[in-house]
Amino acid sequence: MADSEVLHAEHRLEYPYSRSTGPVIGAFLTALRDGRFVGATGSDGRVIVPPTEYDPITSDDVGELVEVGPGGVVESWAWVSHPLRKHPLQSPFAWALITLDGANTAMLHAVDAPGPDALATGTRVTARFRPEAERIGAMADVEAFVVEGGAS
Amino acid sequence: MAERCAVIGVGQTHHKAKRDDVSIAGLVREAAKMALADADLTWSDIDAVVIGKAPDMFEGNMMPEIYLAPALGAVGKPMFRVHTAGSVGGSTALVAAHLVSSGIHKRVLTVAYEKQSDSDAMWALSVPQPFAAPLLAGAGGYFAPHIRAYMRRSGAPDYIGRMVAVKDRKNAMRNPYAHLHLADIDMKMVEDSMMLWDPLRYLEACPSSDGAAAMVLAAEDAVSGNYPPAWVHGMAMRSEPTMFAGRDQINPQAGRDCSADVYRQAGVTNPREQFDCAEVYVPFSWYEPMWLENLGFCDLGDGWKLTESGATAFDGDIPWNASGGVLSSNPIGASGMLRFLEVAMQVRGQAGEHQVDGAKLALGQAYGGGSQFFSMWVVGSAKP
Amino acid sequence: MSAAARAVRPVSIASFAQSQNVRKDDERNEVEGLMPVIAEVFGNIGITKDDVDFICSGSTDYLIGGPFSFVMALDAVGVWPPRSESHVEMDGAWALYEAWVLLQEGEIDAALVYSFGRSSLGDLSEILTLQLDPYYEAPMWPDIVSLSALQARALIDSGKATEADFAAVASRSRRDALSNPKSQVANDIAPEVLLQDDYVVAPLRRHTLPPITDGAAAVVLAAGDKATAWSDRPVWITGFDHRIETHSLGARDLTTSPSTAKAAEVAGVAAGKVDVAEIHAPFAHQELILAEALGLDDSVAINPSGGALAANPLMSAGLIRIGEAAERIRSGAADRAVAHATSGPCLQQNLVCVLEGGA
Amino acid sequence: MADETTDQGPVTTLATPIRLDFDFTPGVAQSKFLRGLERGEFHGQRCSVCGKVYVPSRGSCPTDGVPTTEDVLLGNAGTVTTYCVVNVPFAGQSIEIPYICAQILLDGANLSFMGLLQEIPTDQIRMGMRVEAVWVDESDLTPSLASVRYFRPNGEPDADYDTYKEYL
Repeated sequence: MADSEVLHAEHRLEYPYSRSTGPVIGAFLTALRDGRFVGATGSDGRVIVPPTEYDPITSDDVGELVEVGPGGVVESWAWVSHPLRKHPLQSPFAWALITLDGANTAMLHAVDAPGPDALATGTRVTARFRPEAERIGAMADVEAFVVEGGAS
Repeated sequence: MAERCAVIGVGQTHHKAKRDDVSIAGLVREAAKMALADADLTWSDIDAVVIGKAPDMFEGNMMPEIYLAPALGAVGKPMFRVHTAGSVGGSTALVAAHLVSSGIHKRVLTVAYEKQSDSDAMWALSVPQPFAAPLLAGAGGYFAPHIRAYMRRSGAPDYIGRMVAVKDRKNAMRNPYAHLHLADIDMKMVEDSMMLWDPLRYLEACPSSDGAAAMVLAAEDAVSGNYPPAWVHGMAMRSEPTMFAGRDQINPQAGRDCSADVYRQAGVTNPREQFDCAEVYVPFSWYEPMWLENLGFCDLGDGWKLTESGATAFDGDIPWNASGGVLSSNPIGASGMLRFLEVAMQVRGQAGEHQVDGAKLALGQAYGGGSQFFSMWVVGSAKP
Repeated sequence: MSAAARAVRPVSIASFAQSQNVRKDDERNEVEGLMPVIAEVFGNIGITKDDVDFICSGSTDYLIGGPFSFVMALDAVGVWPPRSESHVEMDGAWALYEAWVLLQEGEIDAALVYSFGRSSLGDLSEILTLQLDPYYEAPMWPDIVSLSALQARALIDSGKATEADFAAVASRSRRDALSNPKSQVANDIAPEVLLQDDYVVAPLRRHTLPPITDGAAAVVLAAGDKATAWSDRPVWITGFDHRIETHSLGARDLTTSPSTAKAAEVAGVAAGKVDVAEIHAPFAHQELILAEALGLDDSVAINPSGGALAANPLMSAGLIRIGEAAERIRSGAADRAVAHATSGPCLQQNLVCVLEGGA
Repeated sequence: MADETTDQGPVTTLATPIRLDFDFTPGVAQSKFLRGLERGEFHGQRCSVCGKVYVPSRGSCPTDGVPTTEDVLLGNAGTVTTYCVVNVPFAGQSIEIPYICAQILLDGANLSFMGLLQEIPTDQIRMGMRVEAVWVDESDLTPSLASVRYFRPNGEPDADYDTYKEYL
């Protein structure tokens, strides 16, 4: 059989997953919807952001939730000059690990900056929330982080 | 050369159609923390973690050991993920047990789960792919023709399936963790339930559940916990091809071989006599008589007679699925481990209201796919 | 550690086979791709499927976009009469670990391990995000290249490495791949030239990324009499361990690999001179992190096969490292080798296998 | 923690739609089968070791693990080995319930496959019934099982149980 006889077709794997959050993730997402951040206290007193039900190292249950952010420090960053179709921003941006003020772990999010020269490890950034009416209780409620005192 | 291995802790969630009160991590931690508490251990006492579940598409979370490592106390430890279709809960326990019996680890935590309400089981089990046959029959439609073939081959009367459906749901009334608690279940209620895939009625099929199961397995010198250990006397897995000419789907060779292997290891020559109870993967009622024959609890063609006689009922001489079984709770990836876990509970004497009096030796069985994957273990209260 | 004190049963990598690594295997399904590899791994040592007591495979459903892809793949072996068989939704290196564990008990003497996957069917930059936290990370679709770039930036910031170091790794790997007939990307380009590449995601330039690869691999493990009967120079596994780290990138030091270091310690890497190391480092900078964690010095030949930068068939690339390391020993080029496999974003999970040549 | 700013109640669920696109190929052997359907023919493949005929073949003999290479053109008729009557609606279903799903063993094949059975009341179907494929119009033939509209009784006497009991 000629090679061209082999069939091909597009296959789309698609499902609208709906996840129950449980109390801790739910509290964080609720806070996001309210335009603020919370973290959870880990077994050694470190504040984990975003919070999980468990300490990311010891796996013990986390303690009380505490308010953190909205400003923070870039721990590492990567400049995306050609965003992919599902990325949160469609113009050039940075992925960054950001330690929010009051937190001891960094969280992943996008930074909207004019260019790679505007960012460095250690740069202070702050969250730019979507308008209240558009917030649904998801990471996307933070449109992006921006450089503190920056032009954007 | 193999070291002795024992179950020293068990835990399971309350199984429900939708556990909308927890995240995926919250669900598995509920079972794992209960197993640790039962073993009187903490996360740091565990050497390695083995998880199992059915297709990742149920939750849309690829290779979930990556996300779940910190949720299950695995940071800095070996973590492993098993996937062998519906038998996975059983084979996950076996992989964990081999880590102990090989002498590599002292205490291993094993967890199986499914949070299928994040998506939809029917969708995730049969994601339509190009060029595949059009979706003709749905999930039960795969098994219903084999049930019909069993009825023809054995001459079983049609009410046998209904008897199993009633028996297992009555048993579930004794199990606080079971998904289905149908207080009024009786033959008429099953007969009146909707005919889904003739000859299979709604109440003769398993539910779709969220849930998790966990066990702590330990070497002989690491035994701890609130109950006596359940010693592993034998373990085996067998697979055969999914479709081949002359395949016997009613009495698969892989199931026969698997039980022969596990019986040899455990010194079992007469399963009905020697076992005090069994937990066997029966997702559709008719699989009880089929597996009674496949597992050698009776002669070929006589499985339905054993069911009809009441031998497999809670007060029978060889209770099957005293927990209520898969017909009462079916968190797919965990369903096999629940069978293995429930027999451990029985021989440890911790099964509460569904405790089979004086259970000392028991068989746990799981199967998957189109009855081509099998895993089994035998546990006992005495050291092997 | 109990593992260090335990007497390890010698198990040999008796045979290894891999498919030609290609950008896209456009014609064959998983079974058709696997069959020649299985036939070769048995044929190398003149045995059949009836000579192995256990079968274990590694793969993931998400590469093909449908559940139970391993079920169909089993038809490439022909498990009749029924066999003791298992599957991990992990790289084949972990399937090999499961088989090795069973062989430790002494009940069985031989096992077939295989893995397969066509990385070309879907978009890996989307697929692999599904490995991430499903609540906080996956919904933002951060791709694997971007996450690896965060790690590379942290490494540069720490002062441990430069972009030139990344280019040197890439240049050497693909030059070495010229002598590997199974490799996908092989060329001889100086690091200075590579540094003129554009950034894909800064600070990662094109050459620091692995190729997208379709491929499959298989190994036969043997113990006892079979190990010596099937090989004039058995390649013994003398140490084996794997470890995982926490998932949260923001709770890890991305410039180190403590899980690799721990696995190397348990496997006993430092107990002797290492001649060759086959390291599963999909991104160039990751080789530097791993070499340090494994405690390898400049005398070690790293990735003579070209490594994952020359061919990165997902779910097989780790198993291939073990096979390639074993082949160096079997050929006499090395006496003691380290093989490594990784899984998860930014080297979250790592496996280390120590191999030694025997009489 | 206190939540004074919203009357929406706490967030308890998160929608995370997932869509992935793939370039799918069924492989060499299945393509031959599907191309056959496009011509209104059933093509199987024979294993050179055990001689069994698989339709469709996925490229290997499942019991021997070797490529199936010999093409076998099969006829239109076969036997119902077993069946069920589908009474349940489910997502993706395109046929009005109740209807019959039958395992059909084509003459000359050694493996049955599931097919839709029509032109017979659901209470008259029998194990062993002889059936034939009804194809879509020639202009509608595609490389897919959708080219087979359904199977229907072909009027031949039922097959003896012994002739198909090996295939249950």
